[in-house]
Order: sequence, then C-alpha cells, then structure tokens
Amino acid sequence: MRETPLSNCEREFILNFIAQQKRLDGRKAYDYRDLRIAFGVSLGCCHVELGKTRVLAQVSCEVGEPKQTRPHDGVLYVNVELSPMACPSFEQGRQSEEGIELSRLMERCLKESRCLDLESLCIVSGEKAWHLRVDIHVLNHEGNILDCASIAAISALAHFRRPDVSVHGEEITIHTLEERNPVPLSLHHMPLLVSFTFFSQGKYMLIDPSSKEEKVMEGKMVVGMNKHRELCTLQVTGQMLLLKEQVLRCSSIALTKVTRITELIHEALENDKQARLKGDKHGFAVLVSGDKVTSNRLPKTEVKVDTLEVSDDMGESQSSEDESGNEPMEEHTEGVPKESAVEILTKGVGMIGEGGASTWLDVPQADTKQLAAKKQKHKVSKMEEDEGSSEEEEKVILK
Amino acid sequence: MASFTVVKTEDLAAEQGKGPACVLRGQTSDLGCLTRQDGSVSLSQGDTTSIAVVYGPAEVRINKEQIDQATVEVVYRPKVGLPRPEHRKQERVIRNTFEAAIAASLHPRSAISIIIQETEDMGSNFSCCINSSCLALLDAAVSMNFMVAAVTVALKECGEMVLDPTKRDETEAKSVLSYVFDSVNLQVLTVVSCGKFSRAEYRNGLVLAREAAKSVFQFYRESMSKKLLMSQ
Amino acid sequence: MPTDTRRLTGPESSQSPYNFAPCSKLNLSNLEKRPDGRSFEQLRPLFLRTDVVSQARGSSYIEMNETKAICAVYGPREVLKREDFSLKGQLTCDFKFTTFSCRQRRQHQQDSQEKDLSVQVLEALEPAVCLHKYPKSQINIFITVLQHDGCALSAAIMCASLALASAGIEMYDLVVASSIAICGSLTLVDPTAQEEEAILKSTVKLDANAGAVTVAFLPSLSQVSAISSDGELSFETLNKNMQACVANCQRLYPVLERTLIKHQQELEAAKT
Amino acid sequence: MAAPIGNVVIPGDTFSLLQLQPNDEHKKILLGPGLKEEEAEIKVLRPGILRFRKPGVYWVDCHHKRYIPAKGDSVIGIVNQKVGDIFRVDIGSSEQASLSYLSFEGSTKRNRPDVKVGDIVYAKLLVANKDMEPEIVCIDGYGRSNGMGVIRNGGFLFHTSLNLARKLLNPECTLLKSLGNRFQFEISVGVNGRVWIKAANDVQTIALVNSVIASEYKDNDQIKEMCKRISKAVSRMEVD
Amino acid sequence: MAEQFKMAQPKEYFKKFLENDIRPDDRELGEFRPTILNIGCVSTAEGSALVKLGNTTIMCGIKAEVATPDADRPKEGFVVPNVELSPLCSPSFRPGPPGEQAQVLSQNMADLLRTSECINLEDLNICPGKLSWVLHIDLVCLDYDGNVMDACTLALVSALKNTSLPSVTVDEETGDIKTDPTTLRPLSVSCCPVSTSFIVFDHNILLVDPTHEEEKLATGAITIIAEGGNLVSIYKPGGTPLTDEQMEDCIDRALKRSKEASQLIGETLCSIDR
Repeated sequence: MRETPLSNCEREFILNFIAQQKRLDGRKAYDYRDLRIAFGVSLGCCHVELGKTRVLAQVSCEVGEPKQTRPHDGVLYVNVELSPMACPSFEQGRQSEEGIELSRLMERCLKESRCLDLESLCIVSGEKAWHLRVDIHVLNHEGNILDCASIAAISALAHFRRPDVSVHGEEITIHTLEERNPVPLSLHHMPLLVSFTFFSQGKYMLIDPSSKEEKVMEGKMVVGMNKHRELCTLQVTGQMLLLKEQVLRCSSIALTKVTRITELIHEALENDKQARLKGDKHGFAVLVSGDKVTSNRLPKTEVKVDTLEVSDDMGESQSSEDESGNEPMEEHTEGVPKESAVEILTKGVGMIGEGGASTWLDVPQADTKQLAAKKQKHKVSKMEEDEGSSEEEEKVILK
Repeated sequence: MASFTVVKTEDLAAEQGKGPACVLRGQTSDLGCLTRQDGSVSLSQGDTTSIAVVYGPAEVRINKEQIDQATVEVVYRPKVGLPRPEHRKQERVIRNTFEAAIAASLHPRSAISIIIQETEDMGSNFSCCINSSCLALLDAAVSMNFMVAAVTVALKECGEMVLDPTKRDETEAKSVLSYVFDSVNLQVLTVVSCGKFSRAEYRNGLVLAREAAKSVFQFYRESMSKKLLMSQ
Repeated sequence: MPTDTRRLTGPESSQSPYNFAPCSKLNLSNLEKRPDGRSFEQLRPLFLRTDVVSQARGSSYIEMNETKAICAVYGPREVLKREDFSLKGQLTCDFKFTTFSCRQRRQHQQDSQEKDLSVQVLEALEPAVCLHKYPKSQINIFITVLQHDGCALSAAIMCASLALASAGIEMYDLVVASSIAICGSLTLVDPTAQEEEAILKSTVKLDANAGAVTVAFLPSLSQVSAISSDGELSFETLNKNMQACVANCQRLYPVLERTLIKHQQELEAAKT
Repeated sequence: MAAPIGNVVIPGDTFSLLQLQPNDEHKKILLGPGLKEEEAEIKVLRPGILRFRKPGVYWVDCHHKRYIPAKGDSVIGIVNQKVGDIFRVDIGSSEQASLSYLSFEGSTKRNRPDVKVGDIVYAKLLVANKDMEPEIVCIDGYGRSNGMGVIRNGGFLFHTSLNLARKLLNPECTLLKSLGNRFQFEISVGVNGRVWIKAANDVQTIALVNSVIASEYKDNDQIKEMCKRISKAVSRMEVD
Repeated sequence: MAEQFKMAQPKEYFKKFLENDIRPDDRELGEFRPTILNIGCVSTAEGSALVKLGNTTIMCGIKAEVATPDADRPKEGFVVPNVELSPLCSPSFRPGPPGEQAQVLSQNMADLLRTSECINLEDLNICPGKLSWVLHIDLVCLDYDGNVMDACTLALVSALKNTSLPSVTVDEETGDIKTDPTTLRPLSVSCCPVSTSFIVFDHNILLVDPTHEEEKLATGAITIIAEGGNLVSIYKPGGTPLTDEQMEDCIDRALKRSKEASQLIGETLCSIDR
C-alpha cells in the first residue's frame, strides 16, 4: 500500500527544529521515549512499547537434528516480520530492504554475540538438539523498530523456559510440564541495540528517532552492546562521515542506555515472576484497563439458555436421521433411488446417480463394457467388443 | 515436528476469569491502540488476546481490483513461524465472513484489508480473531450491512458443554465448534468445527452460542458508544 | 524450519521401503521373452480418448497398458506482457509426472527431467502447428503422466498432438511418436519402465550399443519432427532403429486418426 | 419511539421513516453518509452518532481516519508526482487525486504555477465519485484562488482523525477560540484530517500542534485547562 | 441465443431455470451428478482411486515411505495430504506453487483425517522411536468443474481403503531395515467420512453438488462431512447467513448422501476382491 508522503514543509520544519536542539515530542536529543515491557501468559512471549512503537517477540522450541557443521550445538533461528500491520508501506510476505537489514542486525545481536549458550541445548551430540526460534512481530511502526525489537527479543529469551529432557541410552524423553519444571536458557549476557541518527553532516545526533525523524535523517549508526561495555555489533549506514570522537561518544551514551534498559528488563522479569508466584493476573489481558475512553471492559457474563435437548444420546440424532428419510427430503430423493443405487461397471469401477453432464467416462445407458474397456485396458479381450479406437489397436497388435 | 510455545501448567489450570461452564470470559477492548492504521483494536477474551487492524477503503493492487465492489483482504499472522496452509484456511474463513458483512459495493476499485496478529492463544482463538476484526472495522468506520460476533463452544466427552473454552477445555473436549452470527437476525453466518459431534450437540451449541452472541454485540455497542460520545 | 509453507510437509527426510528390498533385476543377456509376454517387436495396445477435460479448449487421454497420461490444451490466449508480443504465436509445454506415477516418489516441483521432457515434447510438436496463424497469442499445453511404465515421451507427444487437434488448433499434421530400446543385439520395441531401467543400468558392462531412441514423425508429410536418443548407440544401429520407429509410427497413425474422426463426429452429433 | 438523534448507532440498526419524523412522514427526507434506505426502512451502515438538520437531513457522524472524497470538500493534499500536465496529489483517499496545472489562479499554458513534488496544496474537490478518480482544483467558479493554492513559507502539517478536523472547522470550536486568546497563528484545516499550523515561532507551532492532537478526547473544560498549561509551558520554553 | 444470454447475464440465466426447480444441466436442486469411482487404477501407488463427479475429476495416489518419527511422538507415523490444482484442470490456475484454494483444500483433507480418526497414526509405526510410515497422499485435479471438495474426500477415503503396505522390519541389534515386497498388509481404515457441499444461490436457494458455473454465482457455501449417524465437520465459511431450518435440511441431505457414498465405496471395493 502507498504510504502518505512526507511533505516538504514537514521536512524543513523538523530539520530546523532539530537545528534548534529541539524535538517534536519535546524530548532531549539523548532521551528514549518511555519504555513498557510486558510478558504474555506463555513463556518467552514479550511485548515491548517504545513510545507508540510496538513489537511482540515469541520464543518457541522444537527437537531436531543439529547442524552438520556444529554437531554439539543447538540451533537458534531469528525471524523478523515486517507486515502491513505495522505500517501500510510494508508488503505482506515479500521481505523489503528494511526488513533484510533488520533481521541481519538482529541475528548479529542475538546469534553472533554468543549471548546464548547453544551447547546447553544439545541433547544427543550430532543427533538431537533443541532448535530455538525467535519470532519478532512489529505491530506498530512509529520509529526505531530496531532498538525496540532487540529489547523484546532478549527479554523473551530471558523469560523463556524449555521442557526438560532426559536421555537413557538411545531413548530420549521430553518431560511434560507436569512431570518436571521447565528449565531456563543459559543466557551469558544481554546485548541490546541502540541506534543513533545523524542530521546535517552528522552535526546533530538523536537517539531513539521517531518515524518522521527517520524519514529526514541523513545516516544512522547502530551500536550493539551489553551492560559490561562489550560491543557486539557496530554498523554505520547512510552517506555521512563520522569523527572518531562521535563514535566514542555514542558508545559511552549507549552504555548508559543499555545499563538502564537492562535494569528495566530485570524489573519486568521480576514483576512477572512475583505475579505468577502470587497467582495474580498476568499476561496481556491485564494491560487493557478499560478505564481509558477508547477502551472498554466486559466482566465475565453468565449465559442462560432455556432447557437444551439431551445432547449425548445417539437415539436423538438417530431419530432425526430417520425423519430425514421422510417428507422434507422427498423432493430431493427422486433421481437417487435409495436401494441398489450403486452400479458396478467393472472390477473396481462403480457409480451412483444420473443426470448432469460428463464428458469423460460417460457411462450411463451406453454399454458399460465401453467404460470397462476404457478403464481396464490390460484385458485386450475386452477391447474387441469396443469399436473405434480399440479395433485399431487389435490391428496394431496383430501386425 | 512443529515449533511449539511453552505454557506453565498452572497457567492452563488457572483459567483466569473463568467460572462455571456457561460463562463468557471477561473481555477487554482497546480501540485505536495502534497509530498507523485506519482502525485498530486489541481484544482480550480471558487470557486469549489478539490485535486486529484495518486499512480501507484504500488503494488496491491492480490484479485484485474489482470494478463493482471493494476487495476484502485478510492476513492472519500466527505468533510462531511463517503462515502455513492451516492459516490460509483461517484467512479464507474470516475473509468470506466479512465479505458478507462489509457493504463492499460502496467503495469499488478499492481494498479493505484486515490484518490479524495472534498474540496469545489461550482457547477460543478463532472467536477472538473474528470479534477483534469486527471491532477494528467498527473503529475504522467501514460501512457494514451488519456486525458479526463469534462464539466458541466445546463439547466434553461427558456431554457437558463449555462456552468460550480455555485452552485446557479445548484439549480435553471431544469437539470444538465455533459459530458466527449476524447482528440483525442472529442467523448462522459461519460455522467451523473440529472433532466429531452429534446433531443434537450441534443444535445445543447453536442455542448456547446464539445467546452468548447477544452479549458480545452489546459489548460492541458499549465500546463504540464510550469512544464516540466522549469524542464528540 | 519448513521449506515449503504452501504445502503440508511431512518429516524432512523419508525414503521408499523398496530401497531395503532385494531388487529383482531383469537380466537382458539371455532374455527370450519379455516380462509382459510381448514379442520383442510388438507394440503395446494403444488407447486414446479426446475431450476428457471439460474446462480445456482441447484435451486427450492416452493409455499404453501401464503408461497413462492426460493432456489439456488452452488457448490461443493473449500474451500478457507487451514485450513478448510476436507475429508468430508461441507454444508452451508443461510436462509433469504425478508424485505417485513412478516407483520412486516424485517431488511436487518440476525436476530437471520433467523440464527436459517439456522441451522435447515442445520441439516435437512445434513443426506441426501453424503458429503463424496465431500472432500475439500463446497456446499452452499441459501434460500430466498419471502412471509411468516406459515411453513417457512418445506417449506425451501423441497425447499432446491429439489434444491440439481436438482443440481446433490449425496443424499441418498429427505427430506420432514411438521408441525402441537397444541393448547390444537385442532391440525392444515400445519398452516398459523395467526394461528401460535394466538397459540404462547395464550400459557399463555391455558394448557400445546400449540405449533408447525415440522418433516423432509427421505421417502424412512423412517427415521426422524430432529424434531423441540416450545411452550410446553406433550410427548404424541408430539409423536402423530410426527406420523401425518410423515404421511403428505409421502403424500407430490410424489409431490417432480414428480417434480424431470419432471426436469430430461427436461434435457434429452434439450440434444437431 | 423516536429516532435516537444524538445517540450512538451501529451497523445493522434500523428504524422506520415514522420513527424519524413522527409528525408528518410525507415530508421529503435526505439521507447522508452512513445511512441507506432498504424496504422502507432506514439502515445504519457505519457506527457513529445520528445527526439531524432541518428540514429533513439525517446522517451518521462517525469517527474515522480514512478520508472518502466528497464533492465540494476542502482538503489539504501533498503533491506526489507530476504526470504530463497534471499533478498527482495525495489527499488520503484510496486513489490519488488529479490536479491540473491550469486550475490555479492566473495559470495559463504559458506560465505554469510553480509547484514542486512534496508541496502541500489547499484545494477543493471538483469530482468526487466512487467510480471515478477524484479531481481537485485550486480555483473557485470565477477562477479566483480565494485562499486555495500551494501553502508555502514554513508552518507544520500534521494528520488527525477526520472528526477532529470537523470539530476544528466548527466556528464554535472551543479549542481554537481558547488557543486564539493566547497565541497568534495561521491554521488551515482540510476535512481529510490534514491540518497546517504556523505560529510566531516553531516552539509555539509545535505547542499548538500537540494541544490540537491532545484535545481529541477532552471535553471543553479540560480543553480550556490544557490551553492554560500549554501557554505557560511555552512562555517558559521561549525564555530558555 | 441461450449462449449469449448465459454470457451476458449468467445470474438471470440461472434464475430462469431455478424458477421451475431445475438446473441448466437438467438436475434437480437436491440432485448429485453421476459419481464414478475407479479404485486401484494406478499400480505404481500403494493405494489409488479416481473419482468423477460429473465432469470434476480427481485422482488420488498414496505413496508410502519410511522415516524416523518425531521425538515427541516416537510411536506415531505421518499422513501428509496435498491437493494439486494443476493448470491442466482449469484455465484459472497458473503453473507454480499452490494457490490459496489448493492450500485450503489440502488443509481440509488434513483436518478430515485428524477429526474423523479414520487412520490411527500408531498403526503406522514400525519400530518405536526408530521407524514409521509416511503416507504421502496426493490428490491431483484433472478436471475442475465445481465441488472439488466432495470429490477429494471421496477419492481420499477410497484410496486409503485400497492401500496396502509391504511388511518392513527393523533388526533389533544391527538396526538395519528389511522390506519384504511379497507380503502386503492392508491399511486399517476405521471409518468412511463423506462430505457433501452446497452453495447458496441468490441468498435463498440451496443447490447440492454445484458445478463450476454455479460456484461462481454462489453467495455462500457450506460443506458437511458425515460419518455413520455422526457429523465429522460442518464447514460454512461466511457467505449468506442461513436459517436454522436450512442448516438442518443440509444436515439431513448430508447424512443421506453419506450412506449412499459409503455404499458405493464398499461395493466397489468388493468388486475388486472378487
């Protein structure tokens, strides 16, 4: 779908405004929009709101064969979905430039940072291992999907638990959650992505850009880092040059942001844990309070119905079936006589019903042998009775 | 073996906001929860939640253009993995349902697209999808001949019926039926079933679901009134 | 992760149980009778039928004992893309084995052999069709082999030419095809899959002459529209067997002819 | 029971002509958007608030973001591309509107108006029909611009829901009044939910933009309250 | 003349017929097209059937292969149904991967197999955790003239009932696999579900077993799968809302049809064994 184009007046205004060290939503250059992390009822399901940008991440698992190249490791798939849901300009199914870059960066952040101990996911070396899958769905695109996605993904991994497995010889058993508590993944550290956008030859720098700011930006630098100041990715895109100082400055800003966000994630995880322990309500259902003007809530409602038929006795349905035999059906029944409807034309060929048109194997009335011949040519004997083509083939054979 | 999500047993057991068999779980709606779309809503029925958004009447792809009416598109997005045939089937059912509801002839040569994201399937996911889509259409004020409401009923082996079943109920049930009704004369618009059932059971489910549908429609009306009256 | 999200997929890898069975190989060196009891130069009974696909412009069904194929012809249709407009109409051919048509299960996607066969059928038919009569348009041929027991190519060619004819596409002549499998001194007319397989397997230890030749022939013009041979054959053998093939084609021709006449008569009958 | 004028109606609701005007059902009535007559019944197609204007005009005042063109509407469009001698203009409808370069004041084949891609124009819908591509013009019947044309020199464009735009266009609009008491600014509002504002300086402009957006779900007292706060905040910002 | 009329306003054309309760192919509203069933027509498949429902033609072939079962279901085999709507069967299909409709049909087949439980996946296990059968069930449409769903189910069930598997054994200690092609074991199919499809014409008339033309004009459709006296599935994807009476009527007819069709399958199978 076509997206509303950005008008010149918006573009100029935003750039001016940035030049005045101001932002449309009144943030300072290095402010994040407010961040909200929520977890679903299912484990490893995380929903992150960064301002109005929303991302949902879900971790799932299956048992499969490990890669030939790394027989002692489990496998981690990362899948980023940009659908028209988030923003009309995204195409369903087809991966856009943006989408590819996004998944690439997420992979670098999650896989190549080795934040996840894949060896612990191996069940039988070279034969069976856990395949983890992180599906990242962008729900609403108001800018800076990347940071939002990385937060969602890493929190989801931290929140996830996989079923326990035990191996006896060749027998491997996946324990149900009743039998054994699910086990958490061993997460070494939490790498996060922080993106910096640059304007007017890198003169001005903003973090956590809004979608409009992204539209007018000149270039972008993405820093992947964990709270121990370990860099896992660094990527610069766009046509602009950066000074060494700027890069260093960015990394130090990134550090402070990452530390703060990591705290928030841990907080959120803790809250969820407490809620589950206390047996309080948790999951997305709770997010919607219903006191906003645009939101509403319907308490659970008893539904009363006057006496129902006794459902579980077959007799009932039987009888209803019998009645199907008589009057309401009559007008439909002719054409298909009840008894001996089936006509066996030849070995393995039967038919019912008349009327209607059929161009191939049109049997009715005509001598059934013809069809017999048509279907069962292995018996050349049959062919003799058949005129036309089959006579010919007699000739063929005789010659 | 398909990739699966993990849900704690106690969460399945907890049945948050779920009482006796003939109860609709608590519902919450959040209209316009997203910003980039013409209409959006996040709906929850008990722990089952889904987000639906609507664009339209919007630009249509040339190969899908119809000169006499709007083209209705539905995209269903599973939470895990890429869309598979089962989701195609679901899309088809949802699309046909809304093709009947939407007054498409008013906007020829345009597209009305509905995109549904499964966010948490804790039972009766199909109903949740239909209902959220309908609310999203209302939020986008797309012209409709009538509204639709879906209600799921699960039939236990013992013959007991469970309205708006949770995941646990669904797995224990011998069959699960989902009915969709129109708001004008509460006739059956859509039925999808999973598992064997007798004729009588179908009828009983119908009666129960129809009753429940009324309160769903009431919920639609309240949600809309609340939003509209405040913003006039 | 599932590679094909548009189909239902089973386990990643599975194989035919017959891979673990002692394979009964047909011994060609001292073969005095063919497994299906035919003499060496005997053709299989040929059965043909037109108008089998109601939705198609023209269609036909062919059966040579266990080899069964169906073909539908659509068009002339307008070409959608402006750039491939041409004064000469274009003929396309899409050849497919059903997944269950052979001993080993086949994949849904068209494999290299099927692509190859598509081209061969196309080349055999093109000379027979008056393409100059269909400018700016295309004619599509779709062939599906329901069961493969040798001579898929010749079956496909005959089936397709009949389908084209029944579609009322203007043609110079029908195309008849026949094939012969050669193994040293032994020649097998109209070979079955088992025979074909045996020969291809045996190539290594036998002398130069081992393979098969298929000839597509325009009987009334008595022109050869295509020859395909695989395996290794000396020139003389190839030559000799080509003649034999042509002869067989001439014997098959009346069958096609009759079927077509019957088809026309039916049309007339339908009119009145 | 009388028609629920001023109340919320939702698709599928129906009421008879009699309900609409109990006194004399012979009077001619006119059905606006969101309503349709079916077997002597009035059927609601869109959710919204049922409105009535004398003598017999009924319509559903509904709340949406997507613009559906209607003849004579004044809209703000963004020029998307130049094709030959027409401009394709995005007005937020399913199809882009066409704008001939001749339909500007004083433009002739010789002197074409200076319009660049990305410019915003204030224009009127000349052709709006579900089966035809919408066409907009920047001149009235007498070839005068009267206020229409390209909007230049600064300001900021933003998008709102359509009924907020309609609210702003209402001469009784509390928001604009109370803002007007405190700031000096130009505003132009398109019924397609596009609003352009230009105030003394950028800070004020943004302040106004935000207050307009914020006012969507506020009643008049809250709006007044908000305006006070905003003006304070702005004066503070302008100091530093 | 009739042709032009049909071309110009197909809907009116059909109305004219339906006014006197007859359909263009002189069927009554509740009448099926002749159903021809040819079981065991492809000898290269472990099981096969060809179904003709009027012009609509579906061929179903079942290829059995062996594979290692899933870790979480070590005692189960696989059934993998797929419906192929090839460009051969109708001008409306193009070469390439299956379109939406083919996918929906495939899914319907899978759901049918699952809910009707006509195949017990544990029967398809050869050696727990080591080896299981994979039944690749491929349904190829050879002529697309409406009501493909019913034809598919009929073909599917017949082919399954026709399927027999060679005996495969896994050696305990060496773990290598042996196949004995001479001894064949028929696959046990517990039940015989039959689907019946209707379309709604002009918002009120119900037509059973629609042709392609009728489907194009339909304002709604409904498919009911019945097995014995029970219902396996009711599938009404949107379209015109139906009254309860109409639904009941559909169920009646479906139950009736299921009897006839299973009779057809049964007797046809016997005719082979003879």
